[in-house]
Amino acid sequence: MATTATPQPKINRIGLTVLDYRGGKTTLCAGCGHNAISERIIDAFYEMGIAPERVVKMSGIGCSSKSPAYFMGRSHSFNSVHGRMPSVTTGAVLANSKIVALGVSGDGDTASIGIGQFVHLMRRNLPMIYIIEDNGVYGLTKGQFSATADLGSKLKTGVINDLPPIDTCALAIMLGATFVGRSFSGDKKQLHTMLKAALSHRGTVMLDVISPCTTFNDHEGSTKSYKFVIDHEEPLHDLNFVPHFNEIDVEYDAGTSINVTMHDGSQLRLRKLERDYDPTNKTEAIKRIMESHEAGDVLTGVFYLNTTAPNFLDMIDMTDRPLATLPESVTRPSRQVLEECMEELR
Amino acid sequence: MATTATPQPKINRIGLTVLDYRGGKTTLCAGCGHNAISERIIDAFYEMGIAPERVVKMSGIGCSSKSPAYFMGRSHSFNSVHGRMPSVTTGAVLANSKIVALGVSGDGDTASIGIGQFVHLMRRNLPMIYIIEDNGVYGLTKGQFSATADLGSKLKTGVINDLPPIDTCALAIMLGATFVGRSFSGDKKQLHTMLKAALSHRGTVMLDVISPCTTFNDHEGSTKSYKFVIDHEEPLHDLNFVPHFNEIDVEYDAGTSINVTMHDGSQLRLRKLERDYDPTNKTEAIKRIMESHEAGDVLTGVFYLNTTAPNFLDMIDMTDRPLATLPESVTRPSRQVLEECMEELR
Amino acid sequence: MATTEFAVHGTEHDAVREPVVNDFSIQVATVNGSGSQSANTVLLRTIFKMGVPVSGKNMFPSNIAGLPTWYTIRASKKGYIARKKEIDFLVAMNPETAREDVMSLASGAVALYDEPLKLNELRSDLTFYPVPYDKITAAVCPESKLRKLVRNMVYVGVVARLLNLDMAEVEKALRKQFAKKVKAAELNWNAAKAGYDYATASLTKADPFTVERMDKTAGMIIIDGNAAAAMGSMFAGVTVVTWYPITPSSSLVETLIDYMKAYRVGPDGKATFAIVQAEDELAAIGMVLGAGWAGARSMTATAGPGISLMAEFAGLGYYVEIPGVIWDIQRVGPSTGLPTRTSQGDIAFVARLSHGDTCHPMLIPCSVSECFSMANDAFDLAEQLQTPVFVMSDLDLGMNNWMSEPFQYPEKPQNRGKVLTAEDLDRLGGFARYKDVDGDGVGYRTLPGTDHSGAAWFARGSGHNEKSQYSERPDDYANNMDRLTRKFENARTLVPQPEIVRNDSNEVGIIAYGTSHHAVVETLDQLQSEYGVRVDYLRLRAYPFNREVHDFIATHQRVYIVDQNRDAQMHELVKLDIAVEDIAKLRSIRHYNGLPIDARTITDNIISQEGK
Amino acid sequence: MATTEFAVHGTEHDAVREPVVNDFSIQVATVNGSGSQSANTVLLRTIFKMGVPVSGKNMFPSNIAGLPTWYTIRASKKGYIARKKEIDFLVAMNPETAREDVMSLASGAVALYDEPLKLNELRSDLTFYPVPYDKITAAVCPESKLRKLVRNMVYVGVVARLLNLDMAEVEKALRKQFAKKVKAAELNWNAAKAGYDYATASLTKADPFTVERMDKTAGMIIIDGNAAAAMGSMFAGVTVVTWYPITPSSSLVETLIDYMKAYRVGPDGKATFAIVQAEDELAAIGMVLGAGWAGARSMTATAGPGISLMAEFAGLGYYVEIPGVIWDIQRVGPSTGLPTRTSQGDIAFVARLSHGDTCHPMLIPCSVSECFSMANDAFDLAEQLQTPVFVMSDLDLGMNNWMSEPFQYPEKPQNRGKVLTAEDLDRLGGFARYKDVDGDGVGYRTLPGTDHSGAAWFARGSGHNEKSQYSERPDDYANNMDRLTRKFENARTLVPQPEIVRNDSNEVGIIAYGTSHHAVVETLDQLQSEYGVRVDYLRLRAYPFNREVHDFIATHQRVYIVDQNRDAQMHELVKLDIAVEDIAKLRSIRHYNGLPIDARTITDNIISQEGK
Ligand SMILES: Cc1ncc(C[n+]2csc(CCOP(=O)(O)OP(=O)(O)O)c2C)c(N)n1
Ligand SMILES: Cc1ncc(C[n+]2csc(CCOP(=O)(O)OP(=O)(O)O)c2C)c(N)n1
Ligand code: SF4
Ligand code: SF4
Ligand SMILES: [Mg+2]
Ligand SMILES: [Mg+2]
Repeated sequence: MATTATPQPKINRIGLTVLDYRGGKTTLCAGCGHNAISERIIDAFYEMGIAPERVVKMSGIGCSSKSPAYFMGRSHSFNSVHGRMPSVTTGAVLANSKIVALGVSGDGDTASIGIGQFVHLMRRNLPMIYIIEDNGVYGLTKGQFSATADLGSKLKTGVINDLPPIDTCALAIMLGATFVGRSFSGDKKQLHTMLKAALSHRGTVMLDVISPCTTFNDHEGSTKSYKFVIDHEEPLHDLNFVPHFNEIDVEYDAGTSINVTMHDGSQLRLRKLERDYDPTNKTEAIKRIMESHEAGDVLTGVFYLNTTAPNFLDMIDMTDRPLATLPESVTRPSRQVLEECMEELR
Repeated sequence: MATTATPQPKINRIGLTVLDYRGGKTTLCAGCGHNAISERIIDAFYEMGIAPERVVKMSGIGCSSKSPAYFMGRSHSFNSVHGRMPSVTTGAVLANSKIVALGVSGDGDTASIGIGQFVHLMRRNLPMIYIIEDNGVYGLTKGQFSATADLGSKLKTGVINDLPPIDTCALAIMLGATFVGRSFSGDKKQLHTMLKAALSHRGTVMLDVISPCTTFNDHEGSTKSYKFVIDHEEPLHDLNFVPHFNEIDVEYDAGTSINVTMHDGSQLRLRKLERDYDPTNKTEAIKRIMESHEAGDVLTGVFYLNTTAPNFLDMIDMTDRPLATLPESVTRPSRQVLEECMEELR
Repeated sequence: MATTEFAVHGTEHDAVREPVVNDFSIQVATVNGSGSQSANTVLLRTIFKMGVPVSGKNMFPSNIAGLPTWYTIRASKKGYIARKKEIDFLVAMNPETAREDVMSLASGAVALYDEPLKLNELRSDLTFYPVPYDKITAAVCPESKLRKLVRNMVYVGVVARLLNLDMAEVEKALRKQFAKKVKAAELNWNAAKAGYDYATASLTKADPFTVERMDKTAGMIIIDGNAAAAMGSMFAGVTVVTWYPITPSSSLVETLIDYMKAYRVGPDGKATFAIVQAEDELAAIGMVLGAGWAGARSMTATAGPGISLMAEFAGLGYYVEIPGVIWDIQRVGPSTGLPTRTSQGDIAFVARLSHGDTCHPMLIPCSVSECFSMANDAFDLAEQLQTPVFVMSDLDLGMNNWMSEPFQYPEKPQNRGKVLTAEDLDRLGGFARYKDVDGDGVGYRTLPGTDHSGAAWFARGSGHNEKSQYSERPDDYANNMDRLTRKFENARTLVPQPEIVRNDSNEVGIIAYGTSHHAVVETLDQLQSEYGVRVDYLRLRAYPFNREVHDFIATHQRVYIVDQNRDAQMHELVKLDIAVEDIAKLRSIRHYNGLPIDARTITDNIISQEGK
Repeated sequence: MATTEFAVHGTEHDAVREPVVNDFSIQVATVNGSGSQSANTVLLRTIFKMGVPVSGKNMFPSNIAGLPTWYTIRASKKGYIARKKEIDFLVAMNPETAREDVMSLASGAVALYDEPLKLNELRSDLTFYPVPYDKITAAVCPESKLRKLVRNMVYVGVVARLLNLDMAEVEKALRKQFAKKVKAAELNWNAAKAGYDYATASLTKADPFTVERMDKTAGMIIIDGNAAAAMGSMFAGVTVVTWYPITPSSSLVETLIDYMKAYRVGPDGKATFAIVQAEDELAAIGMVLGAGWAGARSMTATAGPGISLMAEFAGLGYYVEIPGVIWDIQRVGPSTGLPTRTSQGDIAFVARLSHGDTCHPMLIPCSVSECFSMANDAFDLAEQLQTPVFVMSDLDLGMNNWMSEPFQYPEKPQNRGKVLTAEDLDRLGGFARYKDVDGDGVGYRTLPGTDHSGAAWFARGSGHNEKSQYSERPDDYANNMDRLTRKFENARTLVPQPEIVRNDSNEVGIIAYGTSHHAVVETLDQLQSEYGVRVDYLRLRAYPFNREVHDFIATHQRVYIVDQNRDAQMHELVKLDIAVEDIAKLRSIRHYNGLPIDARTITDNIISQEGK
């Protein structure tokens, strides 16, 4: 605590400053989209007043997966193996359902080696936030195509991708995730809003964030370059978020906006831009995404939101207390139980 | 060749009898849907006059994956490891692009452990036929739910499935497979027709065939039982197939039918039943499948067909000759080439 | 029949036919899916309840129904419960294998057969008993659909009569078997009685085998190893269980689910555990590590193929130092090997599972009661050492029924290892995750969610310093690796210590582990009674080995190591670990055909190597 | 600096400063992504082209840009190309590590530094040369954006002047480096000249290190091991290549793609190969097996984590008996270990990769020329033995540049193994896939697509008889396993035989493999020249071992086995394989901090174990 007369730093609702949400110095390349995403994460967690001690940062392998070292140093973090962050996170959330799990993955980590665990995580609707820092290439292994690379996208070496991309958002919606959106590391406001809303959701939040790799995929001919995304971004709607602990502000017009009440009482408002869009309709969401591919747009926004589906913890009907710290008196049945079991076997 | 006067057995266009397409005696349970599928495979290959020597039967692990031992004994076969048949098949097809690859998998083999390889196989549109013998459970390990089990489906033990099913057809279409359909082991004509059409396609054919497990998933409460499927099957259209080597017959009405010309010149005819359906429209196909889930129907038929997309062999621009048997003169560059390479490095 | 390695030669039975009491083996040859498992269990329980030591082993195929299956029951007044190589009493229910089943019997054995098959014409040196199953079954079971199942209970009745089993015990066993299915129980009991009556009326006892009441099983239980492991895991306080079905491990978790639902749901109706069927074994172990990292007692169970898929994560667990328990119910070779046959084939692979320099502790139960107790040991050890611990069971132990003394309630409180709470951190003012504060190679950890601003540490592989900060420094790396070596050295004294079964000569010793134990104790007697050779015996219960193992070898001239695998895997691990001057003492005995090892094989092998 | 294990103590440099010609090491300390790799290559090539034996090693971090990186160049008139532990000449370009870099130099060493950093104030026992990089660079490079890159070429010029390098050779090397980028070449050449001129004008040579022309590299090439392996694979006739990117193996396949595109496209413009970037390593090996089964020469390349993921399939390959080549470019431990540092850590794991009883042949190249030739050997062996063959390279060999004699064109035709054609089948009238017709354990196979009604066989794991029919018979299983053992025994004589480098005493021997070789040959000289000890040396080139290895050990009193891993993995494999009476002779030398092993470490270790 500062005792001198210097001006008090700004604090959030749990009394922390934004500095308390910082991490180590980044070792990613200058200009890497992943760094911008780290900044947005810091801001969102700070503004929502999430205690960093309650957060676990989970990742696989890649430049993106290294980034958790560069934000929220007061949170536990697990840099696991390539493509398998979902399972590690599932275990951690089961062990302690009170923690806020934030997974950070790359497009290679998720859509190439990791697509199997991704699919099954989405099906389970495990409460967590899953961010793909999507640059269409393997950054850490120096620029090979990943499975989200668009058809016709070109590598620096001139090689052209001829395999169709996996749209992780369409997939996540189809499979069972309950909060699915796409954003862009360069779209500060949208990403920031989506992250805050994500923190109010209890279920799998899957955010595919286009995050250009300045070193290997930011050139002419790439569809994941800053220039391309800026030129082709098409936001579905304008997003506003009112956290549950703020007074509800006024400017809300039911004619032009949809208001979604999140699990914790926060409000996510989607102001329509071009045409009507109902973010609770799975089939339409997938259709709209597929259309955007055909149009060559980078559609962003919250594609799908379902605040009523049960999440995995609901399904397995588990105690509220963290399993990890249940006392022996709860986890070890009595002698009588053993005797009962023995008798059954005699 | 029979020299006695006994009546000649029927032969196909390459002079083989249906017996030449038989395999070992099945060791699957009586009534298992998989056995019926084996029969349809035998008939289709026989009728299309595919030489069994040109065929490779590929599988993973499971009751379904054992079934290749029970048909076409004159074909090479590879019973590999659980969930990884796609990669083994990819290797085999690359090594010998002249072979006809038939993969047989289970719903566990495909949608649980194998979903990663499934996804990437579909993306590649590798020329092969991929059949899922789909019973919603792991047969060989005695009846646990697989990832295609429907919401609310009940195990014999009373356990209810609360995870959403993976619709392998919707997935395959979204990812890039070019011939996708669903059928039922009990729907003799439809399955037979689809298999013959599949043999005329050059690209990934993905057929999800509901194939009840009489031992572990054929009871009241299961959505993959014979009774349930018979009661809920909703064919998209009536299928007819005219092989390229047959004279084109007449009864074809452009008003009620769609005619698709396959890669080898065969014709697949889809006669509409209820409403119009365009099997070349990806987005509509997925929408229609998702709707059927909501309606609780078992939609069957050819959902999607694309005869123009390049397959994987087209993409990599490989020689027509089987790589496996290219002579050393082709695969080992000359001494001059080595000298050139050396000079470059001096 | 196809489950004995070769036709065995008649020995004892050639002699005068004195009564052979409580010392014989029955083999029921049938096809799987035919419901004979219930009948066989009734036979097993009946003998057990008559106070006679008994064991049962199922040799079943890798399919669901219709392929040859053999079930052997051994009664042994001396308490031998290993597989007996010789079959004394065959119940030939499978027409497909009947010929070979009969042909491979030793002279003097008994064969019960389906009358129309006329197996009696095959040989003249056996005692044959025909049974007209169709006729008997039809009489007691009007519903023809059920006859296939009921048929089996007929042979139970016949065998009961021929072997002098107490029909009251048969009835009890049968009613226990069918529990709440009263109607089925009734039908089956009638069938058993009909078999019994048929035998009474139409068969003349012409063989020496018979059962007499003893009192050697009083208070004992019958259970399979997987169920015992499940129960042990529950009493160990497991909270997170992940799995992917695979024979022969599935029943471990399936039984665990039942137990947990029965005994680990709180008063509020909420589960104090989570059990997840994962999408595959990579996910299963990933979840175990995630949960172990977050502080739960987490486990999974699998078999060889799953172990292979877990390799990368196993290494990560070793380097990040995360507790977790992995049961490997070992079976033969790849998925398309003999997945329903037993083996101890994963020992060497698991010992250093993962690329790079890794090593893992293994616990090796030999009995159902050790399955129970080691479930607890494994969690204590994993949390104490902060590392994945493997429990190496096998199909024979896991899936077969074994009699046992009742299990002991765990007396020691759970050892949750070195975990710092927020209060500890306040007191200490900080911590370094990988610092060897206590000199035992084990650092202190904090759990995610610990409410302290200094609690967090960054979990990653070996690229870190003592404070778990990113480091590529050669010295940080080497120091950390050396600490891990120290930790593993330390594990030697923490793992369950070997059982020294006998140690009173200085000449010949046997070292065995797991299910081989039961054959070895019988071998000890065979060697003594048949050859007058007295041999010592140490049973390994864990890896790494401790000093008692070294001493045992050091104090003997020749030591036979028994492996149920081709490559003498434990023999190799021992060889790598002991003093050089002792290596020459080692001999290897290997058994690897998918069947549980038997005493005769070991005895013969030792005698031949001993040059006797 | 952080890449030496500890500060080395001044030895030779303390003495009178006689000129040290063609015998020193340069270390350039920089950050990755700064473009210094080009500058370092120019330095390396210049020395090489002056006829002086040279080697270069890059110690780089596991990220893309901005972290400390060290590049060492060693010039050695005696031809030593292992890493030299002591640094003689430091080019300190990285302000972040500069202090530590300078502090860890031996007394008498040289440090070139950026003038404003005033590193000269740190110590008085070094020769310091200040270079005002900013000033010099600004003068030759008006475009400020490019200065960061060009700066590196300035030190090349300074070093050239100080070490007496031929600027004509510098220019040639530089222009080769920038090949078609003429403008960049010009700019860089100006920078080099500016550095040279600055040194001429402002620095006074005060150290003894200098280069003089020799003729020891005439006709030789410079290449990294991965490129050599790629080239070798192409000449071996590979047709199917699958991969998943992973350091340090990616460049093997990426180079192979370039070569194949250049030389393996037919006159019709069609590729005579398929290269597939798989979705992961499970798929990569699955494709290799599928292709190998179908008859192609198929391969993949990976590193430790990929090897772990390949475990299940590796076992399947062993049991189904499918050829395939897997390159393991070994690196340090898990993905979050030190993935950009070298190691020989996968030896023990790969030797028996997969659950169950499995064993795999490994080829172990020590040089770029062996990377080339063993690529061919591996295919011949895999097809001959019908089994997956692993080639165990490492990061040091794979990713660093090595000088070499030019590669030899493969003289022997491809050995495609025992494959039956339709004509063979006609002639033979049939075949049994797994019958040991020739007594070498290897059966005959047919390829899918063979136009013969009797060609088909059913590929599955170990659950089959000789005819590849489904079988669970104990005897079928055991017989098959025994044949596989015979086959592996047979492999001993088929794998590349060891190189007996020296064998003229009967006292002390060294056994090493892979990249340790280069340190060991230097150690031989150190032992002789410094201690008067003459030591023999055998270099392993493959596993399983053959009789020469056994004989070498048998004929020596003490044998040191050198491993670049913590757990003495090769030492263990040898120990398990040799005659018991020879085991006591084995000693172990381990090196495991992520840096390539150096001669001094080995020499010191031997001397201390020898008690001298
Ligand atoms: C099993 C395994 N295979 C391969 C690798 C090598 N590898 C490290 S990062 C990476 C790709 C990362 O790509 P992505 O997830 O898109 O992250 P980015 O670096 O682009 O942020 C790969 C293939 C590995 N660490 N482990
Ligand atoms: C790696 C691995 N894990 C688990 C198993 C065990 N296993 C064998 S078959 C099977 C499931 C098969 O289910 P499915 O693919 O639906 O086939 P079905 O038997 O229902 O036809 C499993 C889990 C295995 N063989 N390998
Ligand atoms: S390589 Fe690409 S993804 Fe990796 S840190 Fe650099 S810019 Fe970011
Ligand atoms: S268990 Fe089910 S899937 Fe397997 S063979 Fe029997 S009926 Fe078919
Ligand atoms: Mg990426
Ligand atoms: Mg199934």
